[in-house]
Amino acid sequence: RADLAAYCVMLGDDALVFAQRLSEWCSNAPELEEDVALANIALDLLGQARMSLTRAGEVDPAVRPAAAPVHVPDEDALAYFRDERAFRNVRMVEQERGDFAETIARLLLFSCWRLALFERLTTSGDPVLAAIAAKGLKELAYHRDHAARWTVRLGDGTEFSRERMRAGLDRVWPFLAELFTAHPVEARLAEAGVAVDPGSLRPVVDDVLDQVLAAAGLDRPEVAPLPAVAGLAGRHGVHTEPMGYLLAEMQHVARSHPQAVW
Amino acid sequence: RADLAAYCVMLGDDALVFAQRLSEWCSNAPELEEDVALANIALDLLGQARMSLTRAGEVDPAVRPAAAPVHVPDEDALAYFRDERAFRNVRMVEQERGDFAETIARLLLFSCWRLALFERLTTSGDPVLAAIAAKGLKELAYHRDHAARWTVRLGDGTEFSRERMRAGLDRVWPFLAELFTAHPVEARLAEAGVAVDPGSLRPVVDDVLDQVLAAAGLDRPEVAPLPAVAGLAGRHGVHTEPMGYLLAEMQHVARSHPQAVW
Amino acid sequence: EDLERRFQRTVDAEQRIEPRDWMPEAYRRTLVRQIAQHAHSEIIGMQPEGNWITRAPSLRRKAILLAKVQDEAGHGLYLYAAAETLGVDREDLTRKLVEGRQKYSSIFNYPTLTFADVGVIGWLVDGAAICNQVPLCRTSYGPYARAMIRICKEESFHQRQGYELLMTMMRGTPEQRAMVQDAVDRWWWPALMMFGPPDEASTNTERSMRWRIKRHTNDELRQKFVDMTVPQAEKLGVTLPDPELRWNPERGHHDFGQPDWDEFWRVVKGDGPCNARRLAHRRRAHEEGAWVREAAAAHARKRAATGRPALSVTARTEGAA
Amino acid sequence: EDLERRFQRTVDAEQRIEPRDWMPEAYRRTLVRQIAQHAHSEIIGMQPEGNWITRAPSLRRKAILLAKVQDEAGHGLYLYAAAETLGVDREDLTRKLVEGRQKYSSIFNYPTLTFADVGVIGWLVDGAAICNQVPLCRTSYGPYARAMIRICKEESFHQRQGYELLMTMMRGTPEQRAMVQDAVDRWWWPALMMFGPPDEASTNTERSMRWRIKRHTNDELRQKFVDMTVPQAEKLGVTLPDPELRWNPERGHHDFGQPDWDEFWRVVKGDGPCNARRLAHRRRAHEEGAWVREAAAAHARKRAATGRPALSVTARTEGAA
Repeated sequence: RADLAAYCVMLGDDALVFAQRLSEWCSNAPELEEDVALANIALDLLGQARMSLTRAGEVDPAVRPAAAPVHVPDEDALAYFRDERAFRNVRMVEQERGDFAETIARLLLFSCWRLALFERLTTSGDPVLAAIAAKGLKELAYHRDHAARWTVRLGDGTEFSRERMRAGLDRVWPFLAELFTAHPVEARLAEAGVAVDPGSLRPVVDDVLDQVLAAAGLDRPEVAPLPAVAGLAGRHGVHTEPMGYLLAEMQHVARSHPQAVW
Repeated sequence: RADLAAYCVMLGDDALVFAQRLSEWCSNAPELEEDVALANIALDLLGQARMSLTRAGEVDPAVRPAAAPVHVPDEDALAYFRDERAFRNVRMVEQERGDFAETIARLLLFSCWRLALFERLTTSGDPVLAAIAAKGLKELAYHRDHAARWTVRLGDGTEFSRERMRAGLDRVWPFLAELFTAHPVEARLAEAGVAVDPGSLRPVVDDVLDQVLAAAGLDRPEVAPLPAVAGLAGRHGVHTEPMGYLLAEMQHVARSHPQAVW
Repeated sequence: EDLERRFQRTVDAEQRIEPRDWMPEAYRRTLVRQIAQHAHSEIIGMQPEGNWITRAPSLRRKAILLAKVQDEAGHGLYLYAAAETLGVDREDLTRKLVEGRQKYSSIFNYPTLTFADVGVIGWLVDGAAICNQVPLCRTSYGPYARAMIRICKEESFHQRQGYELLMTMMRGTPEQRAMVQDAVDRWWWPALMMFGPPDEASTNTERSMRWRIKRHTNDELRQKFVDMTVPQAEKLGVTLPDPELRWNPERGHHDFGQPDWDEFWRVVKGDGPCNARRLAHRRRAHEEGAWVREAAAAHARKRAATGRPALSVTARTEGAA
Repeated sequence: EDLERRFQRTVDAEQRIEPRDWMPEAYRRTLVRQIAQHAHSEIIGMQPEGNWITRAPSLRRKAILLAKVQDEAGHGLYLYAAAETLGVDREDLTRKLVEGRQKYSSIFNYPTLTFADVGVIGWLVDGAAICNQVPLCRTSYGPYARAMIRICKEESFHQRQGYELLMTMMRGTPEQRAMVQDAVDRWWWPALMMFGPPDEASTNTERSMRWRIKRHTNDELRQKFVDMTVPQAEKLGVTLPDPELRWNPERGHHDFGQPDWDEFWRVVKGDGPCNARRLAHRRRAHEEGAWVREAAAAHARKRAATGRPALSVTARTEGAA
């Protein structure tokens, strides 16, 4: 049960942290339609995060951080009262938002991967996880489609946009390998038919990415994966430096008024 | 005594918040000498802030925010456990750092004003305030000199730098009028010979600014002062939107571990 | 002349003017100005509330706030579309906005200082907007009226959510209650200003009413808002910061004080606490997005020229692995 | 030939080589590389600690940290000045750094994840640096040796402050103690790597020792660091994450495990967790500052041409009002 709770936290943190970054676009997007679309995607992910974190708390109350006041629901206890080292998201989602092309590149990689993951999770041995995954499929298909279309538009738009798109892919690609690296918890739960071994998703994701890049007339970036720190990365709570600033902003009000109700 | 404490908080917050913004330059300055210089200035202001906030706590223990754990010294209780609405700094110092020219413009206006203020405060009826002011004189003279020299270099450097310097002054100038607007606490304490009526500093500051601008070959910007909100501005704790983000970053670790000792 | 009479007859009969109908040039211009200003207000209005999305103190509130700000972008889209039926285009209106040549509601030139501001904006600002907008659902110009119907429905939802946030906060800590009262103190007068200057200073009211663009005077709407808000404030447990506010049994309405109209005019003229910030933000977003819009247009042209279909990635994913 | 012998005699006699003295080209090149790398390390080293200045949880710690990072900029300045006595210039060295053509210490390619990292960097990283640097105070090249004397003095001050921060944190909450242990776990092995590869893999050691640039082998220095650090860790109450670490009474030294040398070489070659981030940061700062440096140079030329004195604002201020 501790494993399942930890796994729910991983899935929840990926969505929560990426939703936080995407919501930074609100009122900053290149056109109003895109303000709406990015907010929508952020909302979908936020919803997925809330369900996963709530599930984590249900499965194993010990995941609640000691610092969280008792009246705070599990999802908020986990989101607002954990320190950076206890967050389990992959490092890709915590990076500064960058320009629009970089955001699209990140969304493309992330949603291809998460969609492939959720397709497999619909048959998870944990019925709640399976339900969360089933509900997320349509959302993630839309995210992937949105990112893919923009990748093509920017890749096959102007000279300038092509350059930006290429640079955006270059910046995001080093974080791809981590998505396919199994944490021991994932490995154990995959064995038990509850989680998915992320390594097994690589061919599917690669195939979709190749299709999109081909349509956009872009090459697969040749950049090295971002190394872990002595083998430890996001899933172990070893993050990159932008993460701390993200959490400071996200948690400040909640931490400043721990007894408050919102 | 409540007035004196409030006044010390005002002086302390001006220095604290500006030091926080200036320290953002660390490792980002245009040359190493400037990394050293801006860090030095930030350190001077941080020192002034610590003395003023400590003095505030001495004079009237009621200024300590209720949220601060008892073991935290007054200076940290005030810096880390107050909400935005309780900060009393002028709005000039909380603005995003902007480019180098904008920072120099802000430093020029702020240090001209604060130096003029501290010169008068050396004869304050509060001996501690007078001592803080006396100690600060040399520091502030250096800050002003540094800013003035850069204003001249940028104003009389390249066409590009001249434009940036002009734009920087335009962005900072709207915040100048607030420096000369007396809060009731300042007015009462000035009456009592403890504080300075900031309105009386205007001619001195104007004179110095005119000298510097003349040497830089720049005109005084013609921009309207930034209005208060129904008469309330920084000295009343009515700030601008960048302030909340500054505090989130500054206070997050301290607020996350209220019982910790550092 | 004849056209003009027929137009006025249609309007008087409470029928809608549609885009293909003849309309007086001044009617068209008034509508363009009003709808554009309304659309701009939705877009600029994203900023003060958007300021709290990343810092919202619970995930539920974060989702509500993000959805609300997203709705505002959506409202902007409906309204720009309505304006476009009058022969202007969005790009042009946006340019006029970022160059400061068209206005938006002055309320958004005040800063949001605490999370309570999010609730108070929902309660008071959306509340005032609804008072202004409900009659617009029956305004004489069809596309505008239809846009307003959708918008009003969502706005009252937002208003309820704002009020509910404040209710929750008032049941919280003393600090939270103080936060709510402080936000009410700062937003009350600007909310009253949202109905525009007093009737005797309002120049266009009469003609707009004849054209059924407007149906109530500024002061009528302001009175309605005050009467509606006072009991809500009581239920909430906050004090509205107006010493002159009291029930007048003879009038059957509340008497209340006047906002600072000098401040109102200053803010309208561009001299408010956040005018410069709001416009600079919008301008920056617009300029930073230019290359993206150009790329999308260039790609659309290429696709049209070659007859290529849009990308569809359905392929092996579902079946694979 | 003769020159070379005289040079070696000077060095052997423990006398200093000065900039105007003859020196072998390889000696000059080795020194330039080493001093530049050292200078770059100070400058890049500002980033991992600078990362915590705005978030330091007490004003005292904020001041200490800001002063420390400032000192690092100062060290960079001394060292670039020492390198310049060898006929290179700072601008050129900086270009080589931002283009990735010269190295800096690999330790700075690890992220700082909590405030405890600030303390551990002071204790372990500055501690290791001092072991490396103390012998350099007697290095054969005069300007380098003199720079190192100043630097070492400040570094040991920093090390004491780092250790003191950790001591304070260990007296704090359980979370703080866990934070310290976690930071030690992450920094221990990278700190051991700071002494460079094992002696058998170190190519230049022998010649550098003959020239008295270096005075101890990497492994000697590493041993010294371990022996010095173990009792400090005990006093602090943390565990060093090396199961092989134990006192060997026969050798009179601690035995200890080997760091992951594959990781070491990967990070040296640019493939560490923060290499890209650190270089991008430095490059951005350098590029964003270009217009300022140009302006300063342009102004200096103008002033030189017209003979104008520098600005002095002393005038009416003091006397006035």
